[in-house]
Amino acid sequence: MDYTLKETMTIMAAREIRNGDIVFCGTGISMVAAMAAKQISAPDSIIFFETGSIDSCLEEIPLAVADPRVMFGAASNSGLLEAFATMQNPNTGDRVIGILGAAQIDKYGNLNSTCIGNYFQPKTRLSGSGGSCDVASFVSRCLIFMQHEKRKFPIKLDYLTSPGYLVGPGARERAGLKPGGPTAVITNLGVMRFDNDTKEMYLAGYYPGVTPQNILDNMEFSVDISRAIETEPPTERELKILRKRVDPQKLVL
Amino acid sequence: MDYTLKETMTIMAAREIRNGDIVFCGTGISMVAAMAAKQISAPDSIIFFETGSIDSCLEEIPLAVADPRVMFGAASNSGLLEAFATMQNPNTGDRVIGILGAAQIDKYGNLNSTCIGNYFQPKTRLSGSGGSCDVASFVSRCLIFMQHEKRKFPIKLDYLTSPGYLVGPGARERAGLKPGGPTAVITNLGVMRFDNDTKEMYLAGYYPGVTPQNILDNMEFSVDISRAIETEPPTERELKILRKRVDPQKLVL
Amino acid sequence: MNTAQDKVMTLEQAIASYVTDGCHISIGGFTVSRNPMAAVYEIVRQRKKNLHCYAHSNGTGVDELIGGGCVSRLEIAYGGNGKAAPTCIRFKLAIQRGEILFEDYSNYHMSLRFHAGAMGVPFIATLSGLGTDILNIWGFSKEMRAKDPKLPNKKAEVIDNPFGSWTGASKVVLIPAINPDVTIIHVQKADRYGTCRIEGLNFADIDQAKSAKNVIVTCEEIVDAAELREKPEYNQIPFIHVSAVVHVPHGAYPSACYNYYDYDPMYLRQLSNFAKDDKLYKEYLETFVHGVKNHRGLLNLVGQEQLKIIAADARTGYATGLDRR
Amino acid sequence: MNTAQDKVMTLEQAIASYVTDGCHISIGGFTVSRNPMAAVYEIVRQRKKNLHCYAHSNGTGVDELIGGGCVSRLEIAYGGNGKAAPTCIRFKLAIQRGEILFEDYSNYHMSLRFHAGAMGVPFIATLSGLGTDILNIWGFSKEMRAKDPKLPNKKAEVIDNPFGSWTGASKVVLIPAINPDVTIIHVQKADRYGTCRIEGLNFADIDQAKSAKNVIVTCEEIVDAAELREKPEYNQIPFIHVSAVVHVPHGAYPSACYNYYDYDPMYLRQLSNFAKDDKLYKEYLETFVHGVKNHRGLLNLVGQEQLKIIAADARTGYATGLDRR
Repeated sequence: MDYTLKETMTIMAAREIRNGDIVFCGTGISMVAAMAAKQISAPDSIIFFETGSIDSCLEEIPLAVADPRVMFGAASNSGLLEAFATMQNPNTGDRVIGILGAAQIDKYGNLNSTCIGNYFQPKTRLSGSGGSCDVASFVSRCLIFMQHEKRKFPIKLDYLTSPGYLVGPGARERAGLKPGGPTAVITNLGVMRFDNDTKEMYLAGYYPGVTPQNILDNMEFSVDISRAIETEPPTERELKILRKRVDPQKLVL
Repeated sequence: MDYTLKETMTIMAAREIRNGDIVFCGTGISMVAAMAAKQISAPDSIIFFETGSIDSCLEEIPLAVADPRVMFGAASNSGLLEAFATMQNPNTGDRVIGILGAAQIDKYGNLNSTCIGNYFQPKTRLSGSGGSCDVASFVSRCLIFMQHEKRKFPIKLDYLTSPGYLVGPGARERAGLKPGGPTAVITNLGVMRFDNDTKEMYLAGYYPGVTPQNILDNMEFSVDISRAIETEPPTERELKILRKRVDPQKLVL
Repeated sequence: MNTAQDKVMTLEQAIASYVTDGCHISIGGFTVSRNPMAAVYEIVRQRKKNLHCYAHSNGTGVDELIGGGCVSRLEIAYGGNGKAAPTCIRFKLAIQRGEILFEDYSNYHMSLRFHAGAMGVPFIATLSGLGTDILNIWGFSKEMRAKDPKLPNKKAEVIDNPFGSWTGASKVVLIPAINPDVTIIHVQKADRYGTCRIEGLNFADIDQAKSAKNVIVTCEEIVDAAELREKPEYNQIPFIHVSAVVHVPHGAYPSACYNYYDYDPMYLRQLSNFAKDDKLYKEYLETFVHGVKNHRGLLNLVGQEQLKIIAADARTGYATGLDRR
Repeated sequence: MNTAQDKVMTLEQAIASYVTDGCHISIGGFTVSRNPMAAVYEIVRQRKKNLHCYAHSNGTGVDELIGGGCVSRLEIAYGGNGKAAPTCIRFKLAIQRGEILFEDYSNYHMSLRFHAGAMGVPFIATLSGLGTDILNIWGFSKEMRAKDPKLPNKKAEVIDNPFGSWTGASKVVLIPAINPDVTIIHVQKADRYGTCRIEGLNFADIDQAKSAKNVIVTCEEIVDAAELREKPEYNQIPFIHVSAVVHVPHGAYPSACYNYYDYDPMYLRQLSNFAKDDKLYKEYLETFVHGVKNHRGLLNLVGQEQLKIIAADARTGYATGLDRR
């Protein structure tokens, strides 16, 4: 069965979601990944949006976190204040897994979604944090979607919008952040994780047909590839659910 | 037309309420005074409770601020957080007039509703602040109901629960409180106000049949009586509304 | 585990599981309304001890917990309960007799403390209480606080406004968050997973629930999740915060439950009379609390006729014309 | 005057009265939902200038205000708008060209800032942003802040937790309150006095309204106060906060209004195409905004047929099966 890279990325992310997780969703592929996980392997995961909707009944794919589609059939509709508190809250926050994207990521998993170039006279102005900085600050597990391109994996971010492990081991704690930090970076070429001790990114998996060297060629900084294995490709069942039940209109995929 | 002291007190307070005021109400006589004002002279005043009810439709007298009677027909039912924020809020807070009671009041209008005697081994433990400290801290105008007895007008409070003018001119500002402070103290004998410059209590009015000396005899500290005049007794119209429309069951009066 | 599992259990189970001796507890409601009385009486019945109780103005519920001998430490804003008890009687006696440790705050302070706990921050700012003994006099000493990791190290802290005179404030009071071990609330409607819909005022129930490690919800009705999900904006507490759901009709009695029943002025008046006398109060507890198996038993003693008298009118949500003198 | 007076007026009047050149403004809604677009277009039409705009993720509304030349200063968390504009185009261009002063926060920061403003405190605490450039890099300089009494003296302040390690926090971020001169929200239902009922998500509308000096409410329907008062717990904003009520059916168009209509993917896509080109965008403004008398005029250009396509389905609250590619 043929599949696209976007489908692979979606399924790689969906596999990280466990039953019982409260899944913080952004727009686009992160939403599709969360919806796929719920249909495939984590039926009791709870999709939740920064706009205040908890466990929505997603009959159609929302194209924004404020899309009226997230309001239908939810357990509760409130607002931003309640949504972010759910993540900062000591009891519920620990159960949240965030899914984020960015324009740049560094080796410690810090993200830039604010600007390329100088902040005041940027070459490209991006959308900004939205809830990204908040999620990255609060939750104990985070998945990050990236496109593997050199400029997107720079040695130094143009702007640090959302905290990963900051400057390495112990840095989150020294800054006053909650423990946590990114769990996995899912790209169009493979899956990267972070070393328990050094907090540096390493290559955990590469997709069939991709080599670790392909991946290194698409990053400014270098990462350990010694632990990398070929990832299990999307199964027929996963793909079928994704295509038939999650995004039949191909709005995202 | 005959009337009771409680009726006089209620009407004295009601006369202080202006059209457009947002009236913070406690239980008992303060609630009746606010209801009377709305019926008599300030139809567009808004009765509001610390429990979160705004502009309730009070078909029966509530006997507590959480009485289900305050929930009926309101413009909005929320909770404590929203209610107190309405008073701390710079835009709405200035339009709130609070009505409070206490076990003790000093010459600067500070209130004690916590204990008689030592805090840790009190002779009499009272209910405590409730929202009284909050109201007294936030709002620009406050009416206080008291019974005129020596021990209730002491030189020094056993416990300062709710701030009046603290230790005198400028003290609220120095403490960091919002400007404001008590407007009038309405007792079973007369009405006291606070001097603009000294912030000390003075006798503004005494009820028909009461002399300023009667009043002084019922206070530990002394107040200026030079500005005191006899108050206008309750009118027939005021009493009729009070009896027929506000408290026909005589639950409070 | 607070996922979308069925959390319905008996009140006995819920109290036995989540209310442990010495735990930090808060209960919902306000004076005469929506106190989780069935749960309170079950706590007394199970003879729980040394509870550390957080209250704003929790009326009869807190007073019965104190009277029942369950409370050793109390943080409170208001110990009064309407006409029947301008000052709650067992609360008053317990303090006058030195039987419990206590700490005073204001109602806004307590609401903000739950709010900070629900938000996951150590404190929240207010301008309430500056210059008062609420800030000056600490019921729990610095030493006691230093020794107990479940207490903040300070009752409150006054700081200069770090933003100059922004919003006109020169100083602000910071008050510490509360995160109870367990919060118990009584609501009109809940589904089996714990999503709640509160009718009428919510008081501080929402933040009390969200700030707690475990939440027990007692409710008048268990309804289909699908029914609540037709209007998600009216469900104030989503199931992710809830540990146990218990179906207890009249579970707030003798306090009121808006749209279901009024408070019972007769019961509350009698209770106040009993509470004033140690012997009578002991007998009352033995008859009405320990003497019955559960809340149904207490309601049977009260009688159907009395429950009919306090039944809520459909238009107003309370018992219109109820004799409350 | 925010008493219980009749506050219904025309949109022209409301904008002329409460949105003044240079004023500090916030608008409700979030990306594709419930932006007060009719009010936004009226502001552009009245050629208001130098607005200081506070936004979390206010999508099309803020982008059109910027594109319309009304904004000189912007505090914002997110300038994106769903599929049609992952980064809002006029926002992006204005910053890249140095046309506006701007300051970045996160969505929670902005929500908390309105919350603090509504509560009347100078700041509120969070753990969000520690170690990031959101705290390190200030868009508005210390000097600019010192000179302008309508700005807090600092973007944010990091302090050690004054309560030791209470709630596990060693440090906290304090972020300053916002009190806009005017907030404009679009709601489903309001009464003539300003009491509002929002259906679906409320986003940050409630605190945005309560923190503001003046509030303009545009609404799909003006309903009897008595109707709203049947369920006061569902009315999130009581009339005491509101200055003006304006009846504008489809007042959120082209953004969505839950239970009434969906966002218009076609309009938003076209708008994005126009926005990318200065000349096309100018023509667009001249036709769709300045070229019409009011929102009805814009809706006429769009046509009844298109409005029918985006009409909300009664069960789901949105236009099921709408072509959104």
